[in-house]
Amino acid sequence: MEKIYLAILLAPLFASIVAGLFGKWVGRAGAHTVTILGVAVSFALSVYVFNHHVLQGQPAFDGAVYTWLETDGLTLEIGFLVDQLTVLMMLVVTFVSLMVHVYTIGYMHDDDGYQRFFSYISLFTFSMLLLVMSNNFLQLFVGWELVGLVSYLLIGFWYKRPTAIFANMKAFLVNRVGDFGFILGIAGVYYFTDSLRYSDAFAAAPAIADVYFHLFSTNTTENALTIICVGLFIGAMGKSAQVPLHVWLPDSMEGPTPISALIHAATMVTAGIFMVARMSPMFEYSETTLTFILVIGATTALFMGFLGLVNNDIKRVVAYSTLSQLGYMTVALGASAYAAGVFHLMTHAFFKALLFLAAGSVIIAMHHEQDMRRMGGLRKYLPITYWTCLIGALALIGFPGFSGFFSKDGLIEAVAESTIPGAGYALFAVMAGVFVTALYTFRMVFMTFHGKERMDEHTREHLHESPWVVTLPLVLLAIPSIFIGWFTIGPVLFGDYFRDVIFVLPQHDVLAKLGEQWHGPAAFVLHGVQAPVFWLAAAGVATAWFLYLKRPDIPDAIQARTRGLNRLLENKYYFDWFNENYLAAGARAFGRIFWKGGDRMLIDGALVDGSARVVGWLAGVIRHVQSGYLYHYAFAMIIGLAALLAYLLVRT
Amino acid sequence: MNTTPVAGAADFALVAPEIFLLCAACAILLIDLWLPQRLRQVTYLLSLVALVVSAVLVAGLPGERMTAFGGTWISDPVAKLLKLVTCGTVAAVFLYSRDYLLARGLFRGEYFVLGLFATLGIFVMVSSGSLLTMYMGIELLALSQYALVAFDRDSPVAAESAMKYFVLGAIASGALLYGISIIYGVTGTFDLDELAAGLDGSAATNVGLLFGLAFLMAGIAFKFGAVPFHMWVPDVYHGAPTSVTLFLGAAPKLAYFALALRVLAEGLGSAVQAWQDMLIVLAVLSLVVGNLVAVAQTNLKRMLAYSTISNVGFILLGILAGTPDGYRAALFYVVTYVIMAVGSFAMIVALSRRGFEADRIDDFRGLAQKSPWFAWMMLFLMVSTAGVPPFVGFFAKLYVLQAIVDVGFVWLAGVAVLFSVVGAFYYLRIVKVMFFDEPAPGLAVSASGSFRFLLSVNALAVLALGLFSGALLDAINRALP
Amino acid sequence: MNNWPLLSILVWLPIVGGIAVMLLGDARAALGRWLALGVTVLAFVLSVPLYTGFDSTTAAMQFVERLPWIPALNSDYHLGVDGISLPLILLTTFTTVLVVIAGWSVIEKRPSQYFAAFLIMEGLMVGVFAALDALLFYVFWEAMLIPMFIIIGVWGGVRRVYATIKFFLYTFLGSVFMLVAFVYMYLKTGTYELSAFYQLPLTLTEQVLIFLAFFAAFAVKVPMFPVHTWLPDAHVEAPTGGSVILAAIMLKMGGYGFLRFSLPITPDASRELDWLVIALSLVAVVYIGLVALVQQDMKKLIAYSSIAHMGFVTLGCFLAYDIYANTGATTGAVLGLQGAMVQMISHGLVSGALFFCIGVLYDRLHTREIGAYGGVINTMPVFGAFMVLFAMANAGLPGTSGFVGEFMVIVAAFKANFWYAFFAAVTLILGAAYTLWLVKRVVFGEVANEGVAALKDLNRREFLVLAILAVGVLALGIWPKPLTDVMEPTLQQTLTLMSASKL
Amino acid sequence: MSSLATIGGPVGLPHFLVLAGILFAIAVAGIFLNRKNVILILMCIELMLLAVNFNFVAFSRWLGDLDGQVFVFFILTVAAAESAIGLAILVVLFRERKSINVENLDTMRG
Repeated sequence: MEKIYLAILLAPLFASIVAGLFGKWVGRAGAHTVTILGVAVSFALSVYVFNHHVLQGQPAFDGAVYTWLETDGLTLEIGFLVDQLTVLMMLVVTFVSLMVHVYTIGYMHDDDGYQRFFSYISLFTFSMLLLVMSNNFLQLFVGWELVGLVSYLLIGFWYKRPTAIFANMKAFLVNRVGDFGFILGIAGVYYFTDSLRYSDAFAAAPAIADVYFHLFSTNTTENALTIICVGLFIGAMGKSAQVPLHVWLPDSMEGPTPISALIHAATMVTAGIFMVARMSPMFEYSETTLTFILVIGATTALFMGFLGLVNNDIKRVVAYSTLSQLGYMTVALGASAYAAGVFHLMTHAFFKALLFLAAGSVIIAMHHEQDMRRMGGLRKYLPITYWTCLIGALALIGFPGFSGFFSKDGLIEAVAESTIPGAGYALFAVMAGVFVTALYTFRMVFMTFHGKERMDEHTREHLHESPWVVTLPLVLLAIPSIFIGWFTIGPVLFGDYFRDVIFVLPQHDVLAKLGEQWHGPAAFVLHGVQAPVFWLAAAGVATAWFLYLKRPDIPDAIQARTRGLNRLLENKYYFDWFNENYLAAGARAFGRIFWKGGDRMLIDGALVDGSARVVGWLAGVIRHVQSGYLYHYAFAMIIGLAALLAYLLVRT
Repeated sequence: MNTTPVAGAADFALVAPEIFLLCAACAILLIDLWLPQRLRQVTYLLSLVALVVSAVLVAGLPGERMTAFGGTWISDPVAKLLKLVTCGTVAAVFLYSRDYLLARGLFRGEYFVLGLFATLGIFVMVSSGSLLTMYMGIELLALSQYALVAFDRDSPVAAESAMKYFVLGAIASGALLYGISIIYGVTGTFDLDELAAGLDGSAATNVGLLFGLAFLMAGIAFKFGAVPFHMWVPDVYHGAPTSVTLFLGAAPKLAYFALALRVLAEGLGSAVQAWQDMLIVLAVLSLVVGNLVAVAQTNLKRMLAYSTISNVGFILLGILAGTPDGYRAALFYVVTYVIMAVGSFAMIVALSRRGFEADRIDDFRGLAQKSPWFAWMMLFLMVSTAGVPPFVGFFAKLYVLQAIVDVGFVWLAGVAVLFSVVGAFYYLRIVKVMFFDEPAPGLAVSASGSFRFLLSVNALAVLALGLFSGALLDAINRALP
Repeated sequence: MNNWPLLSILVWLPIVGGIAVMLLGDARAALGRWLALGVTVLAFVLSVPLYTGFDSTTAAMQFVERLPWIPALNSDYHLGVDGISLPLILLTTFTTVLVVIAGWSVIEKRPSQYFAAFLIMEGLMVGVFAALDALLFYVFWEAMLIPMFIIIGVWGGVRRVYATIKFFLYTFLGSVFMLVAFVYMYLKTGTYELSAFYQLPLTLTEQVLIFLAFFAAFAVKVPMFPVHTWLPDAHVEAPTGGSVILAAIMLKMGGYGFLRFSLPITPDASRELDWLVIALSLVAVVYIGLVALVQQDMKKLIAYSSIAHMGFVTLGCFLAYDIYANTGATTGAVLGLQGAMVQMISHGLVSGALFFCIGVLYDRLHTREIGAYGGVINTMPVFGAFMVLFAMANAGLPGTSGFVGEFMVIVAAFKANFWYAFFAAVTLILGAAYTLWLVKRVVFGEVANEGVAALKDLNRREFLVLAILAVGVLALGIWPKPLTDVMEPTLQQTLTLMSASKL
Repeated sequence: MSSLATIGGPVGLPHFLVLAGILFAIAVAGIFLNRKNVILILMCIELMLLAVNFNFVAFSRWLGDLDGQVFVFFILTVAAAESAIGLAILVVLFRERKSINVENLDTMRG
């Protein structure tokens, strides 16, 4: 099996190298053929592995490929842990990636960097697989940063755009803030276990939970496990764009749409969710961290949703929606419903990728126009896009029966059961979020596909459905967006799919409580229709219909009346403003002070050149003693002689 | 005074080199009088021959310590070594000076004859066993030097510096003599061995002796050019013709070392406590003032003069350690310093022309482009003097440091290395000027083949002696066991 | 082959070659270049057997050569390598080849002297790493200053004189105190033999003074805050090759000195004063990181980044005492030491590569101002790719060598104190910030001006140099084990020595 | 060795030493106080040597040791040579400068 895992991992890497380094020789067709083949191989083998581990029930694999480094009794390896969670992630990653590869053929058709793009997304697939298949923290961190690298490269893919190259730097730096916490968490694991293997860390977690540090003073104590887990979670906050480290994700929409779908919706941003789920044996023992996760997640879920309401850029709306949904997943993690989080991760991967690709399709049709105020009535020009997009939207708002419904409803009910501090706030946030989600999602659908055609004449004339390479992935993604929930909710949420993978303390096990009322998906749907969640969503859709189709004048009126609130939302709660004007500017100001004041003035000016000046000055002064006059010279000798005689007096 | 001085053949055997040198110098003086100017080369060659023969005679002296003329004359390995080095140095000086003197119409017999008399003075100092002999040596050397400085009769600066040198030197002689007279009064002898035998541990608190010592010390310090008795050094080095500076800057240092060694270490060894303290002050002042003021110089000869002062500080450090290791270190330092100083001044000679002394630092601008080989040679000399390994100057400093750290003066070692860093600055400035600046309008080195060869050997010796400093160190260990 | 005096050959072959090149003169510069290349390649080839023949199961010195040098002082010509020096020697011979290739046609002024200076440097640097006699070490250590002084001063930029004199005096000042310490220990042991120094019992006061003397020498060389200000100036003014050698190798001598001298010779003083080193290392990471952020000159930026990265070296070296104090065991200490060593090697490759990159740009537009560039990737795509790769390595991206050392040191630092790790990890943010901002302003964006528009992409020679470095950076990042295995026994021994009290 | 106070009757060793000391001091003072004529300096130098000679002779007498007086003869000889050279330099100086003023000897300084 090890060879198969290796093949899954290396096929995209190989393809990426071929397309990247030898792009000139293989040409465009060669580049997309080889990368698609690479990812297809990965996907196919992932299916095989799924079959092997899940359907045939073979035990999980945990082993090393090679020893990366060995020192001080510490063996750092590159290795695989392949179990149910990994397999699930591998399937999602390779499938979505495959879809995106195909879609890219159409989307990037006219771009000069065609081969480069394929190389990047294959490299991304490799990195993501490296991350999810890891059996140790080192490799996790490697994959973690590598996906960040590819994200950086892809956001800045159009390197001539000032906004793009700003956004990619921002993305990388904000992620690095997260990684800062992450590496401290990893270091903490090493502190206690002298190892970076998952298995060692998980085994040691209960013991670590009883250790206390004195970090700030001898009077205060901090739980060691909490510190480690919070550190790790800060990493997740960066990667999964949780408040306040979310600021990079909306800007990352500067990249080409396929990567928004692949990286910034379906896979990379879920790495944080995956990681926390993977580390459930550790997080479980730190209730403080869980509360922290809950609050952060809930805040992200609700408040990022609001931002979707005021944005007019179709991709950014989807991006804020992604932020909000990531918040949902995080909330699930905080409520110890790891399975629910991962489940939502999976369904979200499909329908959010779908939505992004649909948005991309719209953008292609609109000749790279992204402002929804210049769209409208596209339904008749882009039928396939419209229908698939609608499916994605319904899945997103959790319309009963669609995949998003299962995951989101399960998640909300799990939160409702949770007794972890902060769960009340989280429940309120996710419930309110349902309404907001429905509102902005359908605002987008209505503004784009319905209503008046607001585009200019030239654009309208050229409107036509996208080519098959674009629509095929839409259709292929729409299928799981509808159906995947039906098949998977049972085993994943309430079954034993994650039995040996995700660890939950009995007192936290909300899903088990829900599981007691579990009577199959149909009953779940039936129950869902009666629940307030559904009605909140319905209300959201209705409001959207009323505001953006029936009475498009009202939103403007509301905006005019709530100018302060509006400004707050349009400035995205002033996060960027604060970061740029205080954090970044502050760092630069300190840098300048240290440089000019410390290095230049104090060290160089006063000490280094200063001592040189003192030497020069002294030389000048002493030099004057050498006056040229004989009697001065003689006098100096007399003084010297007198001093020698004076010494005599002192001595005797 | 129990010993009745009886001069025998054995005594004269030990002074054979000096007698020869004296006779040779007188003979050359006479011969020179009768030579027409076009045959002046004969004087030059005869002088060289005289030096070579003296060296051979010195080499033939017995290898162990012997005394002659009732103890007033000492022949020991260190004297032998110093005399040999002196011969070599003076010969090199003569070789270096030939072109310079020829170009300026100064190629006269006096230069060589005075040089030989000075050499004789050095020999006498080196072998002195009594204060009287020492005084004779000192004056023979000093008077020759005064005359040498003034020897370019058409140079106003030379006359001025000669006058300063003379007056100050006379004061120093006076002080030295006064000191000798007091010491004589206290101990009743001029003989260094008797002096040493007559003094014991209480010498360091004997007021009369210390009183004399203070005057004596002033005289020695003046000869070395230690601060504050250094004022003559820059002016004389600057004002004298470069070929004379070449002489002054090199061989006499060997004699002054012998002066300090004989009088302080051998004669007044039991008063080490007293003169050690005095020397500490002189050494530190020399290091500080020499290095600092050198930084501000624009004239290379002046700069090298201050550099001499700072190097004297190091020599004094070695002496003040008061241990055999210290004397050996100082001897090593003196010998290597002489080699470096001869080379450095010779570089100025090499660059100079008639009417162009090449003694400003700026005159070396861009030498690396005009004469890369000599720029590298000068670089060797400069960084060696600065004390950068692997050149021999570093090892000289190292041995001195070892000696003073060994007697517990770690702080002195700290001061010494600190000011070595300051010193490195001005040596580097020469390198900077030669290598980094654009060439000055002056010409490239156009010295004769023998000059170039000798200078190259000189500079490469600085490197070779550094790489294999063990050999020189062994020789010195044998000389000063 | 095993009987060859390999180390002596590695020391003297380049020096003799350098002299030969110089004697050939500028008139035969072409021949001199080929000779220089031949010598450096030969030296590199000859250094490979050091690695292949190295027994990585022992901490003992290998390839030892010993001849009497100054018998009166018991100072020997004593060379040998162990796990610490071997990688650094390989780095030296490797980098010098690249420097020669990089300077191939760029240097027009006195080319023979240029190549000669680098060859002589190479021999001296190998000597520094191979010397097992303190005096011999010091000779190599100081002698190296001379060629570097010339290199910066002759082929440097506008303020080269200021920079090179500052460089020389700074390092000279630091070193002379080390000399006094050596002398002191010589007088105690009667020999300059390094192993004798290891066994010399010293009181705490003596150790503290010796430690401080060493510290003056090594901290300047590393360089550590606050004696780092020579480095930006030297780097900015030095020609490309000079910057590369400075960054890649000379800085490493400071770290090497800490490992070879400070820790084993003065273990108790190291324990007493480790707070000082650690504090200064962390200051280097944070303070210098911030300073790097606001630089307008590319070389200055990379120079400051070098200081910040070298902070990890010193941090890693001195973690052991706090680890022991904090956890009661020394697990993690060797990890820190390994991290320091790996960081040194990696920084050698990465910063060298970045200086090459800047050199490539400088050769074309003759400015190092960041503001003079922008959108370079439009006209130089291959170059842009390399630049991004090395920038990422500089920012410590996993998969590149830059990550390995930083990761090890941070992880080990946590064992000593959470806050050490915390401040060290700030580099993740700052390192990325200044590096990527540089990349953004120089490489990406629209073509900024006509100068950039007229740029030509890498020629074959430049490509070769950068490609070799890229392979090195990636190989070390993907599989550092061959490197760490070589060092492991030696660093274990270093830990033993630094843990054994001399009181 | 007789007691310090009594050699040669009422005038003893201390008197000679004090006189020599005074002469020496006068000579030294003369050298650095005199800013006019170089010849005065030469005379002061002679005076200084004279003072030293006093010392030698007095000590020699007091110690009953002839060596001191031998030394004096050497000093006298050297002093003569020294004067000769000093005056020769003076002549050269005067020839170049047309002045023997001490204050004019300041072309080299610093």
